[in-house]
Amino acid sequence: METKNLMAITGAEAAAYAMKQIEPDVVAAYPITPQTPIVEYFAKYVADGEVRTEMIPVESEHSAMSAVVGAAAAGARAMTATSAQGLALMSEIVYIASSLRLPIVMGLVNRALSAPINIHCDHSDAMMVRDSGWIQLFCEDAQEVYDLTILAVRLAEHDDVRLPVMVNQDGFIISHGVEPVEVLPDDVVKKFVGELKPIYPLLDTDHPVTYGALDLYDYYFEHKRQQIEAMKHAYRVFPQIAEEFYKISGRKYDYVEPYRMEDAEYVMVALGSSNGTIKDVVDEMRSEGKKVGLLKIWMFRPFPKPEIQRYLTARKAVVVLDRAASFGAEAPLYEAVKSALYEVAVRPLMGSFVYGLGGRDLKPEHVRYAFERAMALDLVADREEYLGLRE
Amino acid sequence: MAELKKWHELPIAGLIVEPGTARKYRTGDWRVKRPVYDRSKCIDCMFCWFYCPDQAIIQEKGVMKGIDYFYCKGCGVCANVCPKSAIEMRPETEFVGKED
Amino acid sequence: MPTKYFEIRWHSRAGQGAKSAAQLVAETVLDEGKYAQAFPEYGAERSGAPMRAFNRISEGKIRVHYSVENPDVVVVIDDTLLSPTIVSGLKEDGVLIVNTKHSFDFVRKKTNFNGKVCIVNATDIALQEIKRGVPNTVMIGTLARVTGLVNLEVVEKKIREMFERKLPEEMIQANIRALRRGYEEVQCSG
Amino acid sequence: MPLTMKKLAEVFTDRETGLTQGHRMCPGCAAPMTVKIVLMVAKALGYEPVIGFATGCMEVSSTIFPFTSWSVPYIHNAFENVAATISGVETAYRALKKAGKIPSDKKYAFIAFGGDGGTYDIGLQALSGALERGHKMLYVLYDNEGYMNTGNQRSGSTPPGADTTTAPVGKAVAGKLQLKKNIVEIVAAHENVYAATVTPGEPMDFINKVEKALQFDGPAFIASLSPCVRFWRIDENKSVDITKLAVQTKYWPLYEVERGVYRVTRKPTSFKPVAEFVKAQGRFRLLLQRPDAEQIINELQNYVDRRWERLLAFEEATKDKPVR
Repeated sequence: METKNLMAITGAEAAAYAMKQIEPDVVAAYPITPQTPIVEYFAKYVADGEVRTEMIPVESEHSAMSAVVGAAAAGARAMTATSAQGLALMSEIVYIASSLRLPIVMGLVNRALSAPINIHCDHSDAMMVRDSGWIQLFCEDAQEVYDLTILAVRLAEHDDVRLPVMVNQDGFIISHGVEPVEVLPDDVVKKFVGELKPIYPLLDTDHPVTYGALDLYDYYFEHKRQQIEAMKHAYRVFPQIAEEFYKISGRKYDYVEPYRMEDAEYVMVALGSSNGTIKDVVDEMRSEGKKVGLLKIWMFRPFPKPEIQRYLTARKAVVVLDRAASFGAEAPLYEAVKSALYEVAVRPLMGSFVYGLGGRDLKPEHVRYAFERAMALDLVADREEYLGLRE
Repeated sequence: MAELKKWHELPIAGLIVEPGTARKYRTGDWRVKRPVYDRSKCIDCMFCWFYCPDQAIIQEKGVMKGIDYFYCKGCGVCANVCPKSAIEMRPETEFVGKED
Repeated sequence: MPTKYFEIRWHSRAGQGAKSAAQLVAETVLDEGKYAQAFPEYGAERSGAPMRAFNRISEGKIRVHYSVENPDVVVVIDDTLLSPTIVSGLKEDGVLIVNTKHSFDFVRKKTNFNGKVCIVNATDIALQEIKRGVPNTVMIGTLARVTGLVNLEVVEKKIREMFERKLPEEMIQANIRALRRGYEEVQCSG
Repeated sequence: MPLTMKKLAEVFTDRETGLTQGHRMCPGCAAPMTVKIVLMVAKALGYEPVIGFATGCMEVSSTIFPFTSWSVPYIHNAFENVAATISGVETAYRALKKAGKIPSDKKYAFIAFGGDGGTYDIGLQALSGALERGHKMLYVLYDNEGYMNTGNQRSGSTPPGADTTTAPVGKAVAGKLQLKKNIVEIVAAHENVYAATVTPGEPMDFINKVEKALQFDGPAFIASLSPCVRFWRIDENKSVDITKLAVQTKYWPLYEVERGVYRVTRKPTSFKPVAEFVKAQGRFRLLLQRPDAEQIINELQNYVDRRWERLLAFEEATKDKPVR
C-alpha cells in the first residue's frame, strides 16, 4: 500500500465519507439520534457539490425507505441510514425492499428500541428485522464501518444476490466516537464499486415492468423461495468480494473473525463494538496462560453456520454475548449459535449472557467474569444471564 | 395460463416483466348482460369507448367498430352513456351456444 | 489493562467545547503517529448542563469501547463543576487540570484531591484573545504542557485546518495565541 | 389544439393506453375510467408515464400475478407510501439524467394513483411530504369514499350518513357523523402546487385539468370522484351518471387551485338539491329510514351551499394573485 490516508473521524462520518466516495444516485434519509450526523455530513457534501447525488429530505423514515425503493426500482443506486425507532417506522418497507430484490445499502446506527425511550446502543433494532431478508453486517469500529459500507454496495448489487444490505454500527460508541480511519482514494473506491447495472429499471419505458404485483398462494411461496436462494448466493459470493476489497485496502473481511482461536478452549461470540474490548481481555487472559479466544461475527445474515460449526466444535465452552433480548425466548445470537452447534460432533458447553441494553457499558471485568464462568464450566445452556445488571 | 412455474423458472421479486399479460385473461365470462350494438343508430361520438372501464369497445380513428366480448363484463355503462340508444343490454342467456 | 492506555476525562458544561477539545486532541495524536479515541457522553442535556468527554491514547491500536473509569488526567473546563466526584477514579499519580482563577487550595478543598493539580485562568485568556469565554483551546495548550502528549506545533496546524473554513484568519491567530498562553501560563503544584 | 374524445380515439386507434384489458375491477367501476383518462391524456401529449400505485382496489385487481394490466412501467410499494415511492422514482430520474444515463429526449410523466384510504388517511403524511418537497409528479386520487377494496369500511373521505361496516348506520348512531375531509384544500395549502377536482362525468373538464397538471412545473394533484358501484349501491351502469349528479348538486364542485389562485371550472346555472344525490344511492338507504334523515340531509345541503359560496369568494379574492 502507498501512503496511508488516516483520518480521525467518528463512525458516522466514516459512513458518510464512504457514501460520498460511493456517490450513489439517490440518498433519502430522515434524521434520528444517533444516525443524524450521517445525514448531516452527507447533506453537507451535497450542498458543497462534492457529490452529484440527489438527496431527498423526506418527512419520515417510512418515506425514506419508500423513496429509496422507488429510486432503486427506477434504476438508481440508492442509500439511506437510520436507527431504532426510525427502523421500526420503516420496517414495513424494509421487508418490501428485500422482497423486491432492490440492492439498497443502509447504515443502521444501532440504538435501543422504546419504551422507555433511550437513545443509546443496543442491537434490538437490528434484531427486529433479522428475518426481513436483508444482509446484515456488524462493525467493530469506525474503520469497519467505512470498509463494509463500500463492500456492501458490491454485495448488494451482485447479479446473483440483489438484496439490500444493512451495515450496523453501535450507536454513540462507534457513531460518535472519534477513531483513526484509513480511507481509500476516491478513484479506488469508485473503481471498486463500479457502475450499478440495473435490472428491470422502471425508467426503461421501452420494457415496461410491473413491480409489486399481488402474489397469492399460487406464486408467493415460489418468490420467497427465490429470496431464500438469494441469501445463499450472498453467503457464497461474500468471500470473493471481500478478497477483492482486500486487494485494494489490505484489510481482510470474512463472515467471522477468529481471534486467538488456535488452541482456545473457552470461546466468546459477539457482535459489534464489544469485540474490541473482548480482544483486550483475551490478550490479558492469554498472558495469564488461559486458553481463551473470541469469534467475532461480521455477517449475521446470512448466518455463517458452517463457520460457527467449524470454529466452535469441540471447544470446552462457548459463551455468547447478546446486546438484545428476545422476550420469551433465547437471545438472538445465542439462539443462532446454539442451533448451529446442534449438528457438530462434539458440542461445547454453552452459556448465554445478555449485556449492554440501552447503552449500558460492557467493561473488561464483565468479559473476564463471563470467561471465568466458562473456565469453571459453570454454564447452563438453558439459563440466560446478564452482565452489568443490578440483580 | 399454462402450468404453474417453479421457483427457479420465474423472474425475481414477483416482477412481471412482460407488459400487459392481463390481456390473456378473459373477463368476458363475468357477463350476465350483453351489449348489442346497432351500427345504424351510431353517430361515433366515442362516449362508449371513452368510458368503457374494460376497454372493450373497438374503434378505429374515431369510428365505432364493435364490442370485444372477450373482455366485456356487461356493466352497461356504454349503453347508458350512448346518446342515441345504439347499444342495448340483452340477457346473456339469449346467446348461449353462440360465438363471441 | 488500563496501563496500556493514557486516558483523559474532560468535564465541562455543554457548549464549552469539551467534545471539540477531545476530538482535537485525538486528531493531533493521530497526526503524530499514535492512536487515539475521543468520545463524548450523550444524554439529553442542553447547553449549560455538566457533560463529560473522553480521550484514550496509545502507541498501538485501541480496540476497547467502553467509558474511561480510571483516567490519568482529569481536565475541568469550568471550576463550578469541582467536587469530590469529579476526581473519582483519577489515578493517584494522575493530574487534575482546572480552568480557574482561584488557587490550588481552592481546588483541593473542593475536590479533596491530594495529587498533582495544575491550574490555568483559561476563561480570562479566552476572553482576552478570542473575545469569547470558550476556553477549550486554552485547555488544550495546558494539557500539552502538563502531559507532553501532544505537540504544540501539531495542535496549531490542526486548529488551522479545523477553523480554516469557518473562521477569518485573525480568529485563527487568536485561537493559536490562546493555545500558546494555555501552554505558557499553567501553574502546577509540586 | 385541445384534446377531445375524438382526438383521443384517433391517437389510441393503434396505441395502448397503458392500462390494458383483463383487469378484474368490478363491472362498471369508475376507477379504471379515471386511470385510463389520465394515461390517455399523458400519452397523447407525448409523455412516457411511469406509474406508482397505492394498495387498493385498482392495485390488486390490475396486477394479479402473473397477470398485469399495465403496459407502462408500474410500481406498487405499500398502502401509505405511493407519494414517497414516486418521489424516489422521480428523483432517480433527475439523478440519472444528470449523469447522462437517460436519453434526454424522453419526456416522462411520474404519476401516482391512490384511493381515498391511501390519500386522505394512511397516506396523507407521505403525500404532504412529497408535495412540500416539490417533486415534479402528478398524484391522482380516485375517490370512492371508503375502503372499498376491503369491503366498505369508513374513511376520512366517507360522507356523513353513508353506511359503512366500521361506521354503520344503526339505531343509535346515524353512521359517519363527520364531514368528508377536504383533501383539495389540504393539498392546496402546500402553496406551490396545482390541485384540482375532476370526475369522469365531466370529461372535457377532466381532460383539460390533466393536461394542465402534467404541464405544471411542480407537484400536481387531481381528485377524481370515482364511484364504487358496489358499495355506493348503485346500478353498474350508473357510475358516470352519478358523478354528473354530484356536480349538479354541488356535492362535488369542479375547481382548481394553482399556486393559491382558485378557479371554479364548472358553474351550472341551476343546482339540484343534494338530497337527489343522496337518494340515488343505496349506501344512504338506512339513513333515509331514520327519523333524523331530513335534518342530516339539510345539514349536508347547508354545507355544500356554504362551501360553494366560499369557493366563489376564494375565486374572486385570489384572482391573479398566485402565492409565487
